[in-house]
Amino acid sequence: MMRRFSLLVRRDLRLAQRQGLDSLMVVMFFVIAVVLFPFGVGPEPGILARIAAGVIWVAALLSTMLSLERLFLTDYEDGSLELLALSPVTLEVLVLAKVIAHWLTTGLPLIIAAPLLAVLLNMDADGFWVLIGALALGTPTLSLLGAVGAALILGSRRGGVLLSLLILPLFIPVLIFGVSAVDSAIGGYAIKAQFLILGGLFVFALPLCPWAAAAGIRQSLE
Amino acid sequence: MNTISSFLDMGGYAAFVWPSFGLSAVLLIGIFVISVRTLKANHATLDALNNEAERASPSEGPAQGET
Amino acid sequence: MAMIERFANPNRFLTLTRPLVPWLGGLTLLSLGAGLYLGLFQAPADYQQGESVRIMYVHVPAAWMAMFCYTSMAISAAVGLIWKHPLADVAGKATAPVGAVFTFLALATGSLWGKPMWGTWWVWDARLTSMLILFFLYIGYMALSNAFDNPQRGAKAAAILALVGFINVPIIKFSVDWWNTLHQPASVIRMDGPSIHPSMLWPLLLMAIGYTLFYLWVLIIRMDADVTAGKIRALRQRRVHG
Amino acid sequence: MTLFTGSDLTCVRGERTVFRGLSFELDAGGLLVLVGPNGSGKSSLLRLMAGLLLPAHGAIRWQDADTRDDPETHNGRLHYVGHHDAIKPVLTVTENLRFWAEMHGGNAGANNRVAEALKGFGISYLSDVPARFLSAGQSRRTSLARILSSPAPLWLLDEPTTALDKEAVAALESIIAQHRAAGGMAVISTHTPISGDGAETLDLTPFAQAAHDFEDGSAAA
Repeated sequence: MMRRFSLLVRRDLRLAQRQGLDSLMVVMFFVIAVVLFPFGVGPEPGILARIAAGVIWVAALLSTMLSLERLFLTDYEDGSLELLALSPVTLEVLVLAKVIAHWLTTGLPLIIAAPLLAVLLNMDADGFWVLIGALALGTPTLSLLGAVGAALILGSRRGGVLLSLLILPLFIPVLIFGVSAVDSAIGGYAIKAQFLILGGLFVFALPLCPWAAAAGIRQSLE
Repeated sequence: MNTISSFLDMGGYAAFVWPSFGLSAVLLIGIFVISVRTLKANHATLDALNNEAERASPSEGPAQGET
Repeated sequence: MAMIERFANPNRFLTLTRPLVPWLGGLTLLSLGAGLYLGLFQAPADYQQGESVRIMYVHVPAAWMAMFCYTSMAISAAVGLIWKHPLADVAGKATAPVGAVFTFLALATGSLWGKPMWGTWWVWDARLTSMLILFFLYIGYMALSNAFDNPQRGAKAAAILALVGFINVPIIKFSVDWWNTLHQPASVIRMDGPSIHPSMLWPLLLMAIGYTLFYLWVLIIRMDADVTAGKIRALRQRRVHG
Repeated sequence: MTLFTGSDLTCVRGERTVFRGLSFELDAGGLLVLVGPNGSGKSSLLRLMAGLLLPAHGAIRWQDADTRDDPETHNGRLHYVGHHDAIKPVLTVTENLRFWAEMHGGNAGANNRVAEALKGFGISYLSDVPARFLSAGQSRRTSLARILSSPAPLWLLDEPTTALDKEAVAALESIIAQHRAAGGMAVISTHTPISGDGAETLDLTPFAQAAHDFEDGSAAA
């Protein structure tokens, strides 16, 4: 079981690496989305520092959303998804493998790029590590929830936009606690509660999303 | 609340109370009317299709109309 | 689940529920009429909010129905997915627009009610914000169920979304409440007044009952229309395949 | 006790009843060829056998165990070749095949099983070529080579001969013959005749017609 799990993760990583563009595109979108804000809100450091955590989190959310549509779509179109559903391993495990591969190609690069953008937005220094920690705990949940949306839109007429409409409401709890973790760290308050809740959201999404995504995939193959 | 005009005035909040009730009425009646209209339209099309199927091949399948 | 069930079952459901429709209609109008009469004429004004408290009689029932419809969508989704009951998906798809209308009404009347108190049309109050997110969940459900050529495929996909969404509603509610207390604006007058005066309770209950009956009334009509549309598609498809 | 049976199957896809009351039996070494006009449900029946699609009525059994009870084990017993070739253009032919060989049959001896499979379909020379350069026929052979890349008693092939030249069809026929001789079994839906001694043919037309008659009756009710 684990061997086939890592087999699929390795294949997806090799595909992403061969295609190359994916994670680079996502990080570029993330950077551009954040850099736009000073032009909109004005360069005044005080304002930027105040909204830095929120801007970075919202941009991370949208960047994750960008790459989710193709999570199952390429496999669905070339027939691999059918064969994955027919492999001697439960589909839920394979969905989890796809989510981890997705997180490694999008979530991780975002976490690496985030502190750089925090500097651009003049975020207070002691918010950096908390930002990385919160993103590290939040982005897997985003990938898990996004996988459900990606599975549900297979075979639909309007994929991309529909996916964001379905999934964004479910992202809101992660956004709220992710930003509040960073803000209260900057404000010097305790951040244990936020991290516990972010962890809780992740543990909650871990079993629910592969089940729902697998059910969605099975329906798309009917 | 004896005179009509003071009732309609709603203690100065007329501009909020009546639009709320009005909007509720409009939307609820609206969705009801739309639903009934689609129901009637679907039944009409089904009857038309059934009659057409009957005329086209009266021998095929039992001939009975839509209730 | 026997094959015959796929077609006969909806017909059995329709023959059972069709005669109900006029009764349901009558009861709805009766309870709404009584509720409106009591709410507008008999019930006292609120000493703080004055007459504007009467908006409560359309706002609170709409908010209840918004949640009630989403719950019934989640239940019919579960029944449809677990027992593969064909009518469950029909019920879910028929409920969604009605639920969306109730949610929109709750938002609109909430903002109309809030304007005189807070001076702005929209306040990021915890309940209104949760209602707004619920509205997006409805729109997502309806968009997904219509995004497929095959309506049944859409209904099934939307059912999974309704289930996942329903499980997330308490989490969203909890996080929005937390978020709201974090950024607590100075004074927020409670939406439904300091305490419900008994004479205010009756119209509220009657309106809530009226709204629920209205939902059931429109639900049966919409399900009947959807089953008939299914038959039309089947007839047309059979013509294609000869 | 026949190995692989389907009893009184009814298949519904979307809102259309594709066929009703269909039964089949297949034993070790057997070959079942599905024939019938387009839309009579050949592909649907193959997907039912594979477990991608669940029957609205009736059941498919492997040694009287319903295949729905333990889908993973059933998946381990079969290879399904559908209309799509399931090949990643960025990966080479060997990488594509080794992935499916390991996914289906585990790592043990995957490399030489893949080499055997390529030889079987005469495309060893393509082994290191990225799949995006393959022609339709070559991708089809690569996709078919997957069934040799790891052992499975039941082969479900949906129109395997599309885009294959005569020589490839001959290769496929001999491979199926060897598979049957070794106790394997195959179900093939095809329009071009496939030779195989002792092959049974299942014509789906009557079952598709039964579905229409049923739909006439109930739709008008």
